[in-house]
Amino acid sequence: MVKLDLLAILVPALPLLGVFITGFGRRKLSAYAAGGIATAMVALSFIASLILFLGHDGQTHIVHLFSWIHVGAMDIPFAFQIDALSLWMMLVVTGIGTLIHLYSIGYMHDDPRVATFFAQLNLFSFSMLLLVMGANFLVTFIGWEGVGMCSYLLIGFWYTTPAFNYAGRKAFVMNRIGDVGMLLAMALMFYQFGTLNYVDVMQQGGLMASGNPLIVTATLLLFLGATGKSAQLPLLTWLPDAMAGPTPVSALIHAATMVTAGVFLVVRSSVLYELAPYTQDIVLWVGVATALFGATVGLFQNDIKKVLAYSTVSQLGYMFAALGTGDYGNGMFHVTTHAFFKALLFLAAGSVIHALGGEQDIRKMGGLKGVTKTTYVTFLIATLAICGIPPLSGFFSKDGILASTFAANPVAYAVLVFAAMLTAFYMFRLLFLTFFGTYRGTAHPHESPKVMTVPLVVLAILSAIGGLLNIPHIFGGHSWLNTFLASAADGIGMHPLELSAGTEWTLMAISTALVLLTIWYAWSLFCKKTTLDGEPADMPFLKRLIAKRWMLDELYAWLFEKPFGWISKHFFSIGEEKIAVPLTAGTGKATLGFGEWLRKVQTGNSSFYLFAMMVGVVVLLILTYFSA
Amino acid sequence: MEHVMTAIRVVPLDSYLVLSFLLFSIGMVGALVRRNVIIVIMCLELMLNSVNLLLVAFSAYHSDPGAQIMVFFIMLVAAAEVTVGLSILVLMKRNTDSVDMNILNRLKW
Amino acid sequence: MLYLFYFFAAISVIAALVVVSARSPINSAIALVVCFLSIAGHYILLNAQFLAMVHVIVYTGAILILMLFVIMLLNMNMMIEVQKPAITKILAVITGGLFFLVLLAATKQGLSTPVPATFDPGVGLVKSIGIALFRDYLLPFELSSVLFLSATAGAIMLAKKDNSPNVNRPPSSEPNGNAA
Amino acid sequence: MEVLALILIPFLAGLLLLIARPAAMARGIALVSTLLSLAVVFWLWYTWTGVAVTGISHDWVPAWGMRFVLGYGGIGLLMLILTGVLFPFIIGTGYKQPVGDPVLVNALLLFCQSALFGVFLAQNAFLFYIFFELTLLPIFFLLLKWGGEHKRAITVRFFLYTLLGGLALLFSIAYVTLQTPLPHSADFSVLAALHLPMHVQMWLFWTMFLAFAIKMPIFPFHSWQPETYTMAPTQGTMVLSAVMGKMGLYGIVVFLFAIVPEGAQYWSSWVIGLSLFGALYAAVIAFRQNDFKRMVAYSSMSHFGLMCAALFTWNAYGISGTMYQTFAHGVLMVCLFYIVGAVSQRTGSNDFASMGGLKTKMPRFALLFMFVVGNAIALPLTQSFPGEWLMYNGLWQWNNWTAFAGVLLIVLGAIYMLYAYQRVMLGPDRNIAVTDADDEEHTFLVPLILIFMLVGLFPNVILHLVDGPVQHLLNSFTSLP
Repeated sequence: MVKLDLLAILVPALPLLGVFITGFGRRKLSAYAAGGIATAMVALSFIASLILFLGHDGQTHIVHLFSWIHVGAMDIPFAFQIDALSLWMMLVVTGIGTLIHLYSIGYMHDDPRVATFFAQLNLFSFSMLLLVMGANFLVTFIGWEGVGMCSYLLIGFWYTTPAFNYAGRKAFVMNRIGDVGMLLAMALMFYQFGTLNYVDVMQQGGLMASGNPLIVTATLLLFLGATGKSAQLPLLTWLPDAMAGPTPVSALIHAATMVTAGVFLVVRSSVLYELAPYTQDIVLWVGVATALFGATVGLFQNDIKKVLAYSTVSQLGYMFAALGTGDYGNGMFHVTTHAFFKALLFLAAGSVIHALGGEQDIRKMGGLKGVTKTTYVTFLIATLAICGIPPLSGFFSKDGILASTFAANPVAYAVLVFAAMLTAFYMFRLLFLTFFGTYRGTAHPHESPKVMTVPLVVLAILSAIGGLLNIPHIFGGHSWLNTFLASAADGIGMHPLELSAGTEWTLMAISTALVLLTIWYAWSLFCKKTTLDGEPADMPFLKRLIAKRWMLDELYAWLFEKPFGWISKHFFSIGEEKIAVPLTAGTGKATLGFGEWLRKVQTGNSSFYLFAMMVGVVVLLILTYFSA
Repeated sequence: MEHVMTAIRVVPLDSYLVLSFLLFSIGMVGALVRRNVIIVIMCLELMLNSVNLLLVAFSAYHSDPGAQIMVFFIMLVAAAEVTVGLSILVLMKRNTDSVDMNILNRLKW
Repeated sequence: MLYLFYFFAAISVIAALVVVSARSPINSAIALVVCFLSIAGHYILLNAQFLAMVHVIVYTGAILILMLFVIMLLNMNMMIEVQKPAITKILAVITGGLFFLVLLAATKQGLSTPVPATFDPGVGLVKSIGIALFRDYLLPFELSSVLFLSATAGAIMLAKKDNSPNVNRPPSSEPNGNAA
Repeated sequence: MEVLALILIPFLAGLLLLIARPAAMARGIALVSTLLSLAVVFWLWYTWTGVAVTGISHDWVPAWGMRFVLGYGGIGLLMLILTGVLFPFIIGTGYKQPVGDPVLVNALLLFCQSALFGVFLAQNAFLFYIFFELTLLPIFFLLLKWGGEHKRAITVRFFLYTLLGGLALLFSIAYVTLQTPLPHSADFSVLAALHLPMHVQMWLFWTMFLAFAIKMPIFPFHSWQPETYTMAPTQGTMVLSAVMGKMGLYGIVVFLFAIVPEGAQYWSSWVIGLSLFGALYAAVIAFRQNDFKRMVAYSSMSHFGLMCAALFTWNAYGISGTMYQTFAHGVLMVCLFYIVGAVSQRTGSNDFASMGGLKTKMPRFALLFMFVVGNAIALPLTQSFPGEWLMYNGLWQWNNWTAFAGVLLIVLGAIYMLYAYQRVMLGPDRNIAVTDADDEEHTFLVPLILIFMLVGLFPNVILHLVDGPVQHLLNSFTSLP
């Protein structure tokens, strides 16, 4: 047990140590030293996680550090929970994290504030590990807020550009709106259960009746938190803007790890969600709608990172749809494969951007497959994976989700398949416009250094073979990941829904055929003759609407920002300047006025004084002798 | 001596109370209504005397010389007060050519 | 005996009223003399012989004479006193009457206070006052002489013609006149 | 004896300053004095056993129940710690951001500290009142002499306004003292045993609450606060917001909850409504301010609104959370106002328009500021988070919707604080001639940051002080008929 405790503490402590080293030494460390230390810390953390993982005995271990908040009946420990779910997330976070740290050494080495960057990246890893390892909601919340803060810092890393700062603020504030739900959910659960430890909450919650309004409220509020962090409708507009940050940040935070925190949270509380069918429906439909939303908006974006951002939104929608159907195993599976291929896509995009000296507009790329070979190949693998081409990893996870959605709700299934076609369309549009055709830019492209391409290759391999983790029965596999995770989440919903083998084969055939069809269409449109989009203003109405993100930003501006500004202005101009300040000033004026009035009594006329005194004596005597 | 005793006690103490209250009130009304400073001073003397009278009456009825000593001191103080008061009056008349009480309200500055 | 009391009482009240209401300060002063003399009569009725003598000497003999001197010195009879408005007078009288009534009412319980049975009629005689004064109250008595001295000095200081330049200035011309 | 020392050390040090007038050593002497007080406070903390301590008890004006009783319970000790910890920093602010004559400023600050210790030590209502008003005097002169624009009008206004509340408090104290059995006593212990009839409690609540509401301030009574904070010299603002505002919260716990518990409970929905509305109102307004200091002033008011609301929820989490938060908020306010002072000292104005893009020139300062912003928006593992979490729990247990309104504050707080950070630090370098944080500023801010990070990690050091008294308070209330 001592070994497990020590390792469990080391896992988050190592990145924290990295924060201190790179943070305090940010003036003295060279770019490579800082990057090397930061990467080493996360790598060590990965090794520790791996040891924990290999030694895992299927039990849930609580590593209790100290009592954090203790008031009255509330005793919230600072504790870690080591079970299959957290172990799996630790592996994903530290594993992908190590690769992205490594990649960042190459990507960021010219930046003057590279050590600060690595400190913040390490701080993110620390927060993310706290998030997944927490043994109660509140410790998770530490990480939850911590990753939000790191996200804010890293989005606005190049702080001299006001738009980036705005994007960072937007991300943080929208996350905070989700946190409102999270905080309220925690307050509710504490009120109901008297504890926030996952084990106890799940045990007590599991005893309650299905559909209990309390559980429904709690799960809905938790889900609000999840929508904020995982960029689901309606709190998703921050994620595309978050692409302002350096590309490794987008890969690590806004694709592979942080945005999946919402999924993690729902899986963590799966016992409660199982008891709230109403919430599950909402989760399903929010997921489906987000998947469709992201996929449609991705169609007409011209910024390479924006396309990937909307793709992330869309893929997160898939994950939530899976959770909505109760298929937590495939949800987590998709988290994993998505982490592989989306991190790869971002890193490859970063490599392209690096190669082109900062250019992000796909209309000014093209023909890069000859120059940046490694990047091209890895990008191609990732694209095939995300489109669900068998036997790459995306195929297994996405197909699992589609199958369980079909079992739960065929309409949702149809929408998701449509979204998968759109995904294939915009991903291949991206691929073709970037790597095929002729070069349309001005800079001189060059392949990235080894330190950047090695992570690409590793991730490409993972994207390709990641499906092996969870091979379903019909291919003769044993759904290893599902089985593994089931030990953590009490087994509920971890097994895929039972469809007949025939139906499954049919579904796979349908989706694969449709995706291939779409790829052919994209090829004919972008590879054969290179169709470029203009500015949104020149587009037909529906296309313009989609390209402008269904006007969601404008809607929010009209719905929230404007009224907020209006209230703020009028609270100040009326509440403060017209009411409150005159009130204080009035106190002063009233005192002065009263004094002015009272000083008339001081006439200086002694007869009057005598008179007043006499009246006083009379009154006093009357009071004394006639009251008793 | 017995004669003196009954003689003193023929008049009830209440009568002295009423008398001195009456004198006091008259003095006070005078101090209120008159504007001539010297008359006001006279009224003050009148009020002092009404109190003196009461003190002496109580002293006689209670056979306590203390009250009479107090009257004695009151007279001393009254004499001193009148001396100073009248010299102020003279000064006032000399400076303002008036003995009107209301002139004195300038003192409030 | 009782009649004598009422007689003196009537004289003192009437004289007091004259003091208050007389037009001329001289008349007021004369009425005050009468009033004080009648009060001296009360003192004799109460067998306070020492006080009666002192009263006549101090008040009638010294204070009132001093006042008359001042009245004549300042030629006050020639001055026409500005009258207060009638409403002030009425108010003053009403308040005074009320004051009187309230005093009476307030002492209602005091009126029935029993008079102690033991009685020493000689308390007001020169001998007993003298003993009390020079044994129990010696210090205040001596101090009062200091008071007198200072009062005399003060009166002289105030009344003597001062030639310093800021004395003849009208008090109203400078709000902070005493600051010099 | 230690309790008397707490009041006397700063007082005598202040006198020493006034008499000896050592212009060069004034700050040093003041700092040593505050550190000495801090040592005494730590000694009290170290020897704290969880039992209320009465240090001194003397008759003073027995007829009026005035007695000279000094002592402290857990909550009082927390306030002493707050005062003790913050004053060295407040004095230390003068090193880098001096205002006027160091002798006089430091003497006034020390007198203020003395009176504040008195407030938190007094165990007699009249004594409390006297110290309560005494704290005003040094601040009054500090503001009047070294304030900013319109200092006379604003200071007098502030003084009158707070005095008005104080008068209502005095009246209430006199009234309740007369209700005690003979011989009258205004000791808290005696007053707390008083069971006033409900109709009396109903109005008495407001006459008492008025004083505390103005002091904090709570929504309709707040209007003195923004302009006073903005106008006051940095040290004055720190004293006002970090410590003096806490007298209001402390007073509510010690007075209102002990003397008029049913009245407080009867009106709690009103107070919570007002406070929460005020908190949201101030947060919304803070967003719009163009003056950095005024923005922080409104943020302080917003925090006070939440604290007051949580206090009236009448459960362990709300009250403990508020008490904990008094400390957190004090540390935060000292940090924030120090930063405001340091930045505006460099740019020559409090106005956001004169700032922007400073991070390029002062990266170290920006990092320190970021830490403070993190605390201000209540990130977990900073000091503010456990307090806010407890307060939200208190509000939730009282009513779900108030909790919702309260939790909105974390969104609004993030909006205005990050916006302010952006307007000060971020954006393109505007070539404003500023220097980075020097060693003095580091010595000032780093310990404070360490304090709030450590307390955020181990909030129990503070919470265990208030836990017992709060439970006692709640028990005594539930045992009422």
